[in-house]
Parts: sequence; C-alpha cells; structure tokens
Amino acid sequence: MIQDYLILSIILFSLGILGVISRRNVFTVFMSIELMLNAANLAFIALSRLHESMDGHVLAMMVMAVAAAEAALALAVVILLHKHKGKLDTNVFSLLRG
Amino acid sequence: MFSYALSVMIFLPILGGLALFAAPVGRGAARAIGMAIALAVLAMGIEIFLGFSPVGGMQHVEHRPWNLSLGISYSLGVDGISLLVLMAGAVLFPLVYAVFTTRTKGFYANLLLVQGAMIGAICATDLVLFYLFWEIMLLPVFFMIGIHGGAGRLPATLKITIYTIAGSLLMLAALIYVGVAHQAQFGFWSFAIADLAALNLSGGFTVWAFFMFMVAFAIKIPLFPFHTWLPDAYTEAPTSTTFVLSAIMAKIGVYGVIRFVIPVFEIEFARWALLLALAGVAGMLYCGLAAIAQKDLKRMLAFSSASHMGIIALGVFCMNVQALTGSLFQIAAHATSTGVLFLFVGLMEERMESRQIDEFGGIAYQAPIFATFFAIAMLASVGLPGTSGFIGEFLIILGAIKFSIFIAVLAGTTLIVGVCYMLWMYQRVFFEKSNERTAQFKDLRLAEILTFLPVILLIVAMGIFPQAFIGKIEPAAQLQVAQLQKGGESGGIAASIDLAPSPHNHKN
Amino acid sequence: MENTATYLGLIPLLPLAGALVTGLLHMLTCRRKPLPELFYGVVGCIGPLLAFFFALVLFFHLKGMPAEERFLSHIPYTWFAVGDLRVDMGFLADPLSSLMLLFVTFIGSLIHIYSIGYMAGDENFGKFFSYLNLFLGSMLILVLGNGPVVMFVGWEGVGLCSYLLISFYSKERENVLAGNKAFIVNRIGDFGFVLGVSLLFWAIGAGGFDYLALQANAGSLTPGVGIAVCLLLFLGACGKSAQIPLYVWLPDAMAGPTPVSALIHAATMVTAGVYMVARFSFLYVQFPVAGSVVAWVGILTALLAAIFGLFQRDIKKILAYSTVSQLGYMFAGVGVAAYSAGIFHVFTHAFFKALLFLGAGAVIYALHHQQDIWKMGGLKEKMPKTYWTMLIGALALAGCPPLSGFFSKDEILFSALAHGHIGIWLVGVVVAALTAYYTFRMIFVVFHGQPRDQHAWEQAKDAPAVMTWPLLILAFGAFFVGFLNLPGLFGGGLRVSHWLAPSLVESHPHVGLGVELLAVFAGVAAFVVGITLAYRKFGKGATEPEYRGFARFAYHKFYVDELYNALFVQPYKAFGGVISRILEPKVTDLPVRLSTWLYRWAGNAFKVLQVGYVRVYALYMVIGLSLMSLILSQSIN
Amino acid sequence: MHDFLTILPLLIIVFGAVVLMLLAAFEKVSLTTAAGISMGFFAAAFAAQLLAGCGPQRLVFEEIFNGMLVAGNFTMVAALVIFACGFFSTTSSHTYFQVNRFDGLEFYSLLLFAAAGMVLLTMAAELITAFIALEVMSLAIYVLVGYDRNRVTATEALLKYLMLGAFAGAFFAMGTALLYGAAGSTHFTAIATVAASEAGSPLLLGGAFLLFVALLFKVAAFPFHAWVIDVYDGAAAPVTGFMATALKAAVFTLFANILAIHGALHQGWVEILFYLAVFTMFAGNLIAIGQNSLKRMLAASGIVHTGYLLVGLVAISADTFTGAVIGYYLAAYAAGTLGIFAALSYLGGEGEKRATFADFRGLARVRPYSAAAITIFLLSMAGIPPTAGFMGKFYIITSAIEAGQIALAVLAVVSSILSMWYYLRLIVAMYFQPAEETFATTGSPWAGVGTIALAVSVFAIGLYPIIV
Amino acid sequence: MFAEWLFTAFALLSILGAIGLILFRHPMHGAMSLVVTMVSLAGLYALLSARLIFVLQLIVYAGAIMSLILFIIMFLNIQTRDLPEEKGRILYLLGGIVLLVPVASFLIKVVKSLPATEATIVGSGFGGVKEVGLVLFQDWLLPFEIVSLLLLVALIGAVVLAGKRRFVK
Repeated sequence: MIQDYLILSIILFSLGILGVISRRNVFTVFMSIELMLNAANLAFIALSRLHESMDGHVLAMMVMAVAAAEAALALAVVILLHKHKGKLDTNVFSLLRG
Repeated sequence: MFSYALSVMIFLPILGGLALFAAPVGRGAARAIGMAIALAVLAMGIEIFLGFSPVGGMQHVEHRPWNLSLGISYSLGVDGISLLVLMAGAVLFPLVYAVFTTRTKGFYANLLLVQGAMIGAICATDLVLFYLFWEIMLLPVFFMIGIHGGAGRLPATLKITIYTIAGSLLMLAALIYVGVAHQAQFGFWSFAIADLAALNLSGGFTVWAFFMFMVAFAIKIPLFPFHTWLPDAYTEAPTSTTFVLSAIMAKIGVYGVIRFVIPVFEIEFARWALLLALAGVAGMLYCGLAAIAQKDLKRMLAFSSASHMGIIALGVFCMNVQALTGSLFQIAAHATSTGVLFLFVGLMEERMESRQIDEFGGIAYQAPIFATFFAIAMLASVGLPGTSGFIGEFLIILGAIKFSIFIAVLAGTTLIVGVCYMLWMYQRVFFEKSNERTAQFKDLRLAEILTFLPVILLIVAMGIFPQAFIGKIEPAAQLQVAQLQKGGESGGIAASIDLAPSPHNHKN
Repeated sequence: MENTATYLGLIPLLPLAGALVTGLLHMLTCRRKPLPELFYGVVGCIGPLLAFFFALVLFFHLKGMPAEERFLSHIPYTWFAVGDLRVDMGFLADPLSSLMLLFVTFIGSLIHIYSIGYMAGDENFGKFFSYLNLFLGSMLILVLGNGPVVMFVGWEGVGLCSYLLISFYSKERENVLAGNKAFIVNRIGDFGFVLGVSLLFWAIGAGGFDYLALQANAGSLTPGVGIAVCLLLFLGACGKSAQIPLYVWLPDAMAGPTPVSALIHAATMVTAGVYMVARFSFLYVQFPVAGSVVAWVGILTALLAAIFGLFQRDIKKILAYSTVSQLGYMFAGVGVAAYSAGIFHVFTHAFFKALLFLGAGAVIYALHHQQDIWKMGGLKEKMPKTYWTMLIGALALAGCPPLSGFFSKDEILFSALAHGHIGIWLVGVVVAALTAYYTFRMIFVVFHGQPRDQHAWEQAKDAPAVMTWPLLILAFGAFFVGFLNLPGLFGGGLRVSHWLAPSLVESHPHVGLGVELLAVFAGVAAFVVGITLAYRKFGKGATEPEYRGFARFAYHKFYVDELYNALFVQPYKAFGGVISRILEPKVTDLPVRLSTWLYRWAGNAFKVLQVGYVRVYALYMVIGLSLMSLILSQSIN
Repeated sequence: MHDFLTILPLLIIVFGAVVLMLLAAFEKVSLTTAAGISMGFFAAAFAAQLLAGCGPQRLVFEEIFNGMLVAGNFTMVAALVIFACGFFSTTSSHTYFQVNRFDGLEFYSLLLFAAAGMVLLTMAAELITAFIALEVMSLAIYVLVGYDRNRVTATEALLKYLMLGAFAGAFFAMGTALLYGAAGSTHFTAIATVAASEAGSPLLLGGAFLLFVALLFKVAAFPFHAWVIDVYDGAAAPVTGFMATALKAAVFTLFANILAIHGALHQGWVEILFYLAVFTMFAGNLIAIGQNSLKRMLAASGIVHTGYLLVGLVAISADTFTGAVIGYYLAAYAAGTLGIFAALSYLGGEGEKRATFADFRGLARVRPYSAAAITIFLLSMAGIPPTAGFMGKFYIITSAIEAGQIALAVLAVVSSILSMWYYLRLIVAMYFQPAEETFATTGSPWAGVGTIALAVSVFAIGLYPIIV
Repeated sequence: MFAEWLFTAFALLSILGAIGLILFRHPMHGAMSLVVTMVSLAGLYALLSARLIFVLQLIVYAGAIMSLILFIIMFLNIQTRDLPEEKGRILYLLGGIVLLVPVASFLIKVVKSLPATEATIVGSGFGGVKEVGLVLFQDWLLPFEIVSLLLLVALIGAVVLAGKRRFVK
C-alpha cells in the first residue's frame, strides 16, 4: 500500500522531468521542477509512515523551504529574463553556445 | 670536490636562468652571465670527470628525502653510465654562448634552464626526480623553438612538444605503476632506482609499462618510427637549440633506457630486445636514406642525427658489454661531432643566410680552416678510425654480431649509408666551383677557431685515446649487463632471441 | 713477443707529423701568402725518407735475429678495452710487414720526390704533400698494426686519403664524384671487414685480439664461422684492392694527380687487400673453400680487367685496368695459398706499376695534361728517358723474362698449377697474353709511329731531373727485384719466400720439374703471343679502330658502371626521395597526423552538441540518466 | 571547546556574510572596504581553520547537531581550499569591478554565504543537511553568476544554471527520499549500516543513483556537463574562478565522503564511475579543443579535471579513506584555475573584451610577467612538473594504480596528452605571435598581486606536498 | 477501503494535474493544473497521517508558492503571442517518454523492493504539530539553522536580481 504512494511519487517525478525537457516556457519548466520536489515530498511522507518515524515530515518541510527559496529566486530570474527579451522562451536565450 | 657538486651543477644554471628572466639586463650581459655559468659548470664537470674513479657504483651521491608519503627522494649520483652524458651536457654548452652572439636575453635564460634540467635528468637516481627534470627540460626547448625558430616554427614546436609530452605522460603512468608494484612487493614506497631494480615485475601490465617507458624514450631518442617530429623540429629550431636537442637531449633518451628501463624491466627488455634493435636499425637505414634526398643542410643533418641515434640505441638493445659501452661512448662522440656540425651549419646560415645545399659550393677554397674543421667533424660522424666516431660504432657493431647476425649486418650498413650523404653534401657545399655568394664566404675568425678547436681536438683525442673514457664507463656497463643477463636467465628467454646462433656455441 | 722496438711507432708517426705540419701551414697560409713550394717539398719528403731509413734499420734488425724469432713489437698504450675485447694500439714488425714496409716507404719516398716536380705550380702544393704524407702514415699503420683493428685504422686512413687525393682537383665535379665513388665503394668493403673482424672476435678474440694471439687460437674456429670470417674479410679486400664486384672505383680514381695514381692506386694502397689476406693466412689456410673463392674472384677480375684494358684510350685508365688485373693475379696467388708468391707479386708490381704510372705522368706532363693515347705517338725521340724506362716497366708488366714481373707472375701461375687449380692457371695464362698485348699496344701507340698531334709533339720533352731520377731508380728496381726470389728452377733460392715464411702459413707442394717447366713455358709463350699481336697491329703506327660487337661492349666496360648506377645508385637516391617525400609524411607520420586530425574533428563534433538551448542540456542529462538506469536495473531483479 | 574551534571558521564566514549583508543594506561602506572586509573574513577563517588543527574524521557537537556535522583532515583541507578561493576571488573581483561597474556590496556577502554553504557541504554527515547546504551554496552562486543584470549573457548563464541546478536539486531530494526509505534515516552512519548489511538493496542503489546524478551535475561530469561551458562563459571572470574551484572542491568533498561511508557502497559504483570518469575526461578534451574563447576552454578543461577527480573517487578505498589525494588535487587544481581567472580578471578589460585566444596574442611581449604567470597556471593544469598540478595528477594516478585501476590510469594519462593541445595553444598565442595591442589595464593591483601569490603557491604546493 | 478509493482518486487527480502542467501551453493554465496536483497531494498526506505537512502543503505550496507564481505570471502580463511556439513539443514529449521509461521503470522496481505492507495504525500523535516540532528542534536543529541561511541568501538574491536598481536595457 505504501508502495503505491511511492510509485505515484515516481510517476509524478518522471512527469516533472518530462516537463523540464519538453517545454520551452520558463514558467512551466520551473513548475515542473516544483512538481519533482513535490514528488520527493510525497516519498518522504510515505516512507515516514512506513518507518513510523516523523523524520520524514521534517525532511519534507526542509524540502519545502528549499522549494520556496528556489521559487523566489526563479521568479526573480523570470522577471529579469522578461526585462531583457520580453519573452519567456528558453530557446531565446542561447547566445552562449558552441 | 665538495659534496654538493651535482646540485650546484643543476641549480646554478636553473637559478641563473630564472634570475635572468626576472632581471632587466641586456643581451650582452645575459650572454656573459650565461657563458660564465656554463663555464663554471664545465669546470665542475671536468673536475668530476678527472676525479672519477673507474668503479661500477655511484659517486658524488646526494640523498635527501623529499616526499615521504610516496618515498620520493632528491637523490643524485654519477656513475660510469651517466658520466659521459653528463660531460656532454657540461662541455658543449659554452660553445653555444661563444658561437651565437645575437640572441635575446630570454633565449640565454632558456638555455641555462635547459642545461640545468638536463644535468638534473642525467644525475637523478630517483625515477620521479628524473621525470621531473625530464619534463622540465622540454619547456625551454619549446620556448626557444617557438620564439626564435624559423618560419615554420609553430607546427614544429607544437609537434615536438606534444609528441614528447605524450611519451612522457605515458611513462608517468608506467613509472607510477612501478612504484606501486614496489610498494606491493616490499611494503614501502620508493622510486630510487636501486630499490626498483630489485623488483620482480610480472603480470599483464608489465609489458605495457615497459613499452610506455620505451615509447617515451623512443620519442626522445628518437627511435623509428617515433622520429617524425624530428626533421621539422631540428630544421625550424634555432641552430643552438638544434644543437642542444641533438647533442644532449636525444642522448638523455638513450641514457634513460640504460639507467631506468634495463634495471627495472630486465625480463621484458630481454624479451623485446630484438624488436627494439630492429627499430634502431630500421631507423638508421630509413633516416640515412632520407638524408640523401634533403636539400636543406640542416634537415639533412637532422636525418643524419636520427640515423646515428638508431645505431646508438641499437647498442643498448644488444645487451652485451661491448655494445653498451659502445653506445655510451658513442653518445659522447656523437654529441661532439653532430653537435658541432649543427653549429657549423648555424655559422654558415649566419654568413650565407641560406641553408640550401644548392646555394653553396666551393667554400673549401674560401675557408680552408672551416672546411677542415667541418671535415673532421663530418668524418667523426661517419665513423672514421682515428676520430671519436669509430670506436663507438665499431663496438656497437661488434656487440650486435653477438646479439644477432642479421641485425649486425643491417647495422654494418651504417658505414655505407652515412658516408653516402655526407660525401655528397660535402661535395656540393665545400667542393665544386664557388658562386658569387660563396666567394665572399669568410673563414673562421680567431675567436671562432679558438672556440671550436677544443672540440675538434676532443674529437680526435677521443679517437686516439678512447681508453681514458672507456675505462671510466666500462665497469658500470659491466654491472648493468650482468644485471640484464641475470634477468634474462630468470626469464629463461635470453637464449632464444638470437636469430643466428652465436659463434660461441660453435666453439666446441 | 718479448722483442720490442720502440722506434716502430716512429715509422708511421713521422709521415703523420709531416702531414700535420704541412697541412696546418698550408691551411693557415694559403689564403694570404703561401709558403714556397720548396719548403713543402722538403718538409714533405723528410717524413717518408726517415721512415724509409727506419724501415731499413728495422729490416736489418730483423735480419739479425733467428728466423723463427723475427717478431718485433711495440705497444705504446691500450687503445680500448671492453670486456673480453682488448685492443692495443700496437705495432708489429715481422718479415711480412717489414718487407711491405720497405717497399712502401721506398716507393713512397720516390713518389714524394717525383711530386715536387710534377705538382710544381699547383696552388694546393702544400695540401698535396700533406695528403701524401697522411696517406703514407696511414699505410704504415695498416702494415705495422699488430691486429685487425689497428690495421683498420690504416685501412680507413688510406681510404680517406684516396678520397682526398682523387678529388684533389675538386673544382671539377667529376673528380669529386670519382673520389666519392672510391670512398663509398671502399666503405662497402669496410662493411665486410668490420663484420668479419667482429665475428672473428666473438669466435676466437677473447684470448687476445692481435695477429699472434689470433693465430694461436685459430684452431678452435668452426668451419661455418671461419669461412664467413674469411669471406667477409675478403669483401673488405675486394673494396680496397678493386676486385669484382667492387673494382669500379679504381679506373675512376685516375682523376687524381698522376703521382697519386702511382703511389696509391697502383703501388701501395690497393695491395693492402692482398696484404690483409696474407696476414690472415692462418685463417685462409684452414678453409680452402674460402681460399678458392678468393682465387677465382681474383683471376676472373684479372681476366675482366685485362679485357677492359684492351680497348681503353686513356693512358692512365689502361694502367688502372692493368692494375686491377694484376691485383687479380695477386689474389689468385694468395687464394691458392701461395701467399709468398702473392706478396712477391705485390712487391714487384709496386716497382713496375709505379714506374709505368710515373712514366705516364711524365708523358702527360709533357703533353700538357693530354691523356688520350690516340692523340699521342712517336714520342720515343722526344722523350728517350721516359721511353726507355717505361719500356722496362712494360716488359716487366708483360712478364718478359728475366724482368721482375716475369718471375713473380710465373710464381703465382706455377703455384696455381701446383695446387691443382688448373682452371685458374689456364685463365691466368690467357690473361698474361692479354696483358702483354694491351701493354704494348699502349707503348706502341704512345711512343712509336707518327705523332698524331704535331703541335703537342713538338713541345714535348723529358721531364726535369727530379722527376726522371725516380723513374730511373724504379726502372732499375723493376728490372732486377725479380731476382730476389729466383726459384730453384733458375738456380735461385726463393729468398723472399723464405724471408716471409715465419709470417705466413703456407705449404709448398712438391711437383715435378715438368710442371715447373710447363708453367714457365706457358708464361713465356703468353708474353710472346701478346707482344707479337700488339706489334702486328700497332707496331708501325695505327689509327684508332672503330669498335664493334664485343669490342664495343668491352670498350664500354660491359656497361658495368651503368649497370651499377641503374641497380644501386639510382634506386638508392630514388628510395631516399621516396622516403622523404612520400613515406615520411604519408606513411610513417600518418598515425600522428591522423590522430591529430581525428581529435580536431571530434572536437568540432562536440562543439556542435553545445547547442546553447538549456532544454537540450537537460535532455543530455536525461539521456545519461536513462542509460545509467538501464545499466543499473540489470543489477536488481 | 574543541568542537567550537572546529566550527569557528564556519561561524566566522557566516558572521562575515551577515555583517556584509547588513553593511550592504545600509550602504555604509565603499566597495574597497567591503572587499577588504571580505578578504579579512576569509583570511580569518583560513587562519582559524589552520589553528583549529585537524585529525581523523569525527562528529562535531554530536549531541546538539545530532551527528550531522563531521570534521577532519579532509574537511579541513577542503575548507582551506574554499577559504583561499574566496580570498583570491575577492581580490580578483575588486580589480574586476573597477573596470566592470555592475558591482554591489551584496556581491561579497554572497561570496561569503556561498563559502559558508560549501564548508557546510563538506562537513555534512547527513543528507538533508547536505541538501540544504548545497542549496545555500547554489543559490548564492546563481546570484553571483547573474550579478551583472545588464548583460544578457550573464542572465542567460543564470537561467541555465538555475534551471538545471534546480532540476539536479530535485534529483538530490528524490535520492535522499529513497535513501531514507532504505535506511530509515538520512545519517551517513545509518546508510553505512544498511550498506553493510544488505549491500544489494535496490533502494540504496536507486537512492544513491539519484543523489550521485545531482552531485555529478554539480561537478559537471559527463553527461551532465553541458551547462558548465555556457555558465562559465556568461559569468564574470572572478565568479567563474570561484565556481570552478571552490564549488568543485566542496561538492567533491561531499561526494568522496558519501562514497567513503562504506566499502560496499563504493564497490557498487566503481564500474559506473569508471566509465563516467573516462567519458568525462574525453568529452572535456573534445569540447575544449574546439573552443576559441578562453573561458569556455577553461570550462571544458574543468570538465577534464572533474574526470581526473572521478578517477580519484574510483580509486578511494573506503576502509582507509583519508581524502588526501582528492584534497591535494583539489588544492592544486584550485591554485592553477584561480590563478588563471585572476589573470583574466584584470587582463580581460572592460566587458571582458579580451576573451579569445587570439585576443591574447603577443601578451608575453608586452606583459611578460602576466604571461609567465598564466603559463605557470596552464602548465600546472596540464600537469607538467614541478607544478602542483603535476603532483596532483601523480597522486591521482598512483591511487588509481594502487586500486588496481590501471586502465583508468592509462586513460587519464591519455587524456592529459590530449589536453596539452589547448593549454599549449594559449601559450603559443601569448609567446609566439606578435602583439597587436598594449594590454593596458586599469584598476587596483589586487588581482595582479593575487596572481603572483597563486603562481608562487602553484610551485609551493607542487614542491612541498605537505598536506598529503 | 474508503482510504483506497480516496488514494486512487487523489492519485489520478495529481497525475492529471501534472499532465496538465506539461501539456497546457499557457503557464497560467499549467499553474492552475499544478495547484490541482498539490491539493491532491495534500489529500494524500492526510491519508498518510501527516497532519502538519497536510496543512503546510496547502498553505505553503498550494497557497503561498503557487500564488506567487500566479502573481508573477499576471504581473508580467503574459500574452499568448509572447509564448514560445513550441512546435516540436510533441516530438520532445514522445522522445522524453521513451527516455523516461527506463528511468521510471527502474525507480519503480526500486520502490517495489520495499515490503508490501499495509500502512500500520499509528498513534494519534503521529504527524501532529507538537510532535513534529519536537523532532524538528531536537534532532534537526542544524538543518533548521541552515535553512535560515538559505532563506537569507534567497532574499538577498531576489533583491539583487530583481530589485529596483539601475537596470539598463
């Protein structure tokens, strides 16, 4: 039963990866990453239940904190990108190459 | 002689070179400083040579632990094997300062650095220390060719540098392998050659390690077919650098084989000696033949040098005391003869602003002294008895017969091959009719005569009184060969390498 | 070996010192104010003359000792010693070397004197004497050396001098090329010599590497090695003494000044090979097969060179081929183990051939460097001294009894017969006839008949005294030295042979008087036939014939030079070109260039992968992730 | 007390970061002062670290921190490297910002924060601590990369780094989760217990896999390397230098610590790390050979060095792990790389206009000392004796052969042969080609002084490898 | 039984939300879709007796973070025409799926190795604020402290990058 949670977590994680590699929209990409972190959180909570220890809850809180911090920075970057090009297409930002 | 002679010989030039880089002095002063240091080193070298007692072991030993965790030590020493190489490194450098007067400060500084590093590589008795100097000596050469070389210097300098560094790095891996093997067998770290000689290497990687060492040295020597960097580098390098390369650096390659490969890899060495000897002979023939087709004097000498190096290397691979002693002697002999020839070409280039053989002719009439000196060096290079070149070549061929008749017959052709291109060149450059430009050719000035005369006399003296040199190197060569035979016997293969049965077997 | 003679070392040293002095002085002064020729002449002659003096002293010193103890040695120092190999810079005087020494210094001295006249006016007068001295010194080392390695010093030294002197007139390319050819061909021989010596060392050299020690140990040689050593050494002799297949350099060597041709390329250096074989008689005697090879090569060379000699037009070339031919005889002699006969022929040949060359030199000198016999003629009246001396030389060469050449040649042919080498003997007789023919063809064309170049003829006259005196002395020698070794048949005592006996290992088969008479008769007959034919054809003046068929073929020396050129020289050069233009950049260096190119190519490929799109970079990560997952999932089940 | 001394350097750095942040908030000090303060804190931390001494690995404040922090020789070396990197990056930055005026006081604060994160990373003995420390470090560096807001390439670099970094961070989190599942705890000791008892545990494998993906991304190992070229290129030279050295030192220290927690764990990863090391070395070389821009080349060469360090990781022996080899290599690599970025900081000019190989043609004619220093750094990176890089490589190869990984050692050597090309290329440009400009620079001499100090230390570390 | 139905429902919802995130072209729609996922996840947390986390998920994630994202999307006034074309999206998706199948199957294999136990009954204190708080401040003090650093850095970073300072376009 706990396995199902974990499998769900893996699926969500994979979908997050899929979002990162298949989308060019900066927002979508960042939200995909958030999705991956959420998947990790689900795994933490499920495993915490499995091990009957609340460490997993704390870990999930930490991950949330990290996610929040990253989100803050990511949004700042999004603003910066928008200021530069007015676009949120990651492919637009390919001056550095080769 | 004070006890740090070798260290001084190493670090006086190195520190001098570094100081020159930093100090704001003119080229004249730089040359004078370089000359002074080279002369000091020369004096110490002569002192060491004269005081050298002809026994097998190391002399002027210095030992100082350096890196304890890996057992690397700063240890130096001279024995019969390194003596003549060391002498070559000490004797020949003052010539460069004397002959080439117009180089920049940096050039002289590089020259000092390369001398110190070379002497370090020659004297090191710790494998890692050797490797250190071995790598360091390449850098000044790189800069000397790259900054002061001819029009095609960039590809040439990259080629020599990357080629030789490739070899060295492979050697590094093998070297570490040997050190690790020592640690595994004896339980402590050491890279001292005396300790490593006790190693009993076996296992699949040993042969690879052996070849990694050999490739590194083969590139430096250069042994066929690893010589392809040589013609370009020798040709494009400023003549003084070519001189350093051919007269000393190539010799350190051979020396490295004797000093480090033979003691450590006795069995592999005996097993592969025939192949290596073939490479030596093939290189001799190949480069000798290529020399005849060269139009550029320096390039021709480059091939000639490579050709001779093939024979010198062969002497090492024959694994008997005659050939080995011959090689060691020939190292010095070749250093003087070919080295001086390169210097002469440099002089001719300065006077004529050309190296094309076609553009010379009839110089002998304008410059009899120069022609005579050149001829003596040339004859030494083709191994005429009475000059330094004969003794070594004879001993090598003599030893080669014992090793393999087939190889010896091929090696013997060096007598023919060498003389062909040299005579052809001498004819075109010194004989025949003068042209407008060679008619203006100036003979050697007094200063130049005095510079070259000692070397020319040395060439003759080494031919007439070689025992003064051979007596000092032979005991060490004996030791080395004894070790090798021990290894060959324990490997049980030494006997099977002869293509032709040795005459001794027929004796009874 | 206990006997020592410290002045032995002086003998080669004297000419060498002369060479050094004259050479240095010439080198330093030639560009400014050259020293007078007389100075060089005198200084140059002192060395050889003193050497001759010491040779005489030595000779009588030896003569005063019991026959079996006639070995004097002097070892100043150890040259080099490595392991078992120990080579002393040592000199050995024994009957063989003392005899060689005598005539080498004697003829050498004469030719030095002659050169003062011949070379007068040459701007490189000093250099010439330096080279001559150097040559003589080297030759003396060759002769006196107490072992093969010291011999090799002289051996190569004379080769070098030969090169220097052939290319003496170095402004002309042909001369230098001839010099190169001589040196290179000699080196081919030396290649064999060095290998032979090395092989010899490993076989029996550990107990000492001088002749006496080698002789003592020679018994332990196995046939395989022994024959190999003999043949390799003979290869060396072929190079030095111009035998098939290495004879080609000698005719070209005539490019040098005539005294050089006389001294080096007729009298002394070229006989070094014979000397060497005689020195190693203890080897060749052991292995008759090797001796037979030597003999056959020798006699075939004699025949071939004689055939070439028939058609030459250059007076020096005629003499050169005759030299080759006579050397062939000598090898036939030493090949059939008649070492003393061979050496004796060396001895007599030195006199008459030097005489002929110097005579030819006088002719050339008189005709202002005209060497074509078809431009000469009728010089008998103009140059009587030259004519008569040369006639003696020619007779000696042709084997006219009782001149020296007759006895020595007869001795060789007789020995061949006596040792049962009928074939060699037959060819030898034919060659004798040919020799007589071409020699007198030359004499008749040059000195008899009508002058073909009136102008030159009118100016011709005998050479100055400094040149004619040596001629006279040599003529005297050429006439009489044969009596020194008069065989028993003629009431002599084979004194030279007996003198040489301690140095040589040879056997004298006993044959009947009939055989001896047959040999003498055949020799005389051959001489008569040859000279008669020559007189018939050229005796009363003749014009240059048109050569056709075989004659034309022989006139062009069977195209051997061209053949060698096509077979060796051109392929050699072409191969060098192929290596440096094709093999080196395209094959040997290919791995290096290819890997460099590959590296750069792959680098560019990777550059393309850096597309700059962040999504693609993430994709790379996921690809790696995917692959690693695939690998890892193998390890769990 | 001892424990306090051990974390004192960390406290100093954090304190310094906060101080600078406050100063920045109130804009009370000049930039030079800020740089001086930053240098002072780095130096103080360095000194404190030296004073604190070292010893075998042990837990710090085990009671309070619940065994989540360790310290020992290895972490000390890593911390020293990080502090030195911070110090020299500050000197370079100071000069750099006098020409490229997009500076702010927060820059130095972030530098210190990043260093704090790095030090925490090296000392982490628990995964979530490591994760957060990693994020502290990463976030600070993201900002540093994108500090020049006006330059679109800097922003682009920021985007790439942040996006992929966060992506990798998610892997770290997921990996931690799986390991938590395996061990019931995220402490290294607990994981070690699991690794010892059930070596083949799939959860352990999967968790470590995801964790390592994140770490491999941070050190730019193949195939997670692609970002590094563009990010190094887009960031300011001093920042790039800091990233290339300190970040790598921190992450590799953690990596080694994790691998060393138990032999069974390490053993399971040897094979994959072997291939990763090989591919990383060769991919780095192949990328570097095609580059024209110096920073891009250096980034690619950084990949190669990552490969060497991975060789070192393959070769570590968990039972006798001291981290000496890795630590020494990190120090040697840091000295060379920092040096060259320090030189680029003042030679690059306004807007880093001198960026390509061609731009540095003839430098030796005009500025011989700078050229000599760069040459020394390049030689060190190429591993030519007697520089530090040589000894570093020597140790790495020695450890690989000792571990029986001879093939890997040989491949490492082959890779260093390949790397000669592009290192020499710059030397060739500087020395063998004529100068086309004067290479005039303005600004403070601090970067130059730092360059010289680093050049000297390259030799010092090389000739006296005391820390091993 | 009821719990299982709930799990299935939440799981499907969360997956659908995730798929929506990937597929919706406009970020706004994606964000809304993600909110669905997050709320479902919160439900799952509740099912797992993680009470505090359930709350936090709703407040912090679905609430704070998502509103921040939505706020920024609206702040930037993203128009459809500003959005990337993303023509090859499907290709990338398919390729991505192909690549991800091994990854996901490997990871699923990994988690399947866990003992297939039913969720046990846990004590009433499990996952409560107090209980989690005690664990947090007793065992996890250090990470907690470091998080403060992290947030500080994020704060400075956001200010530096997006702060109202000289920005020259």
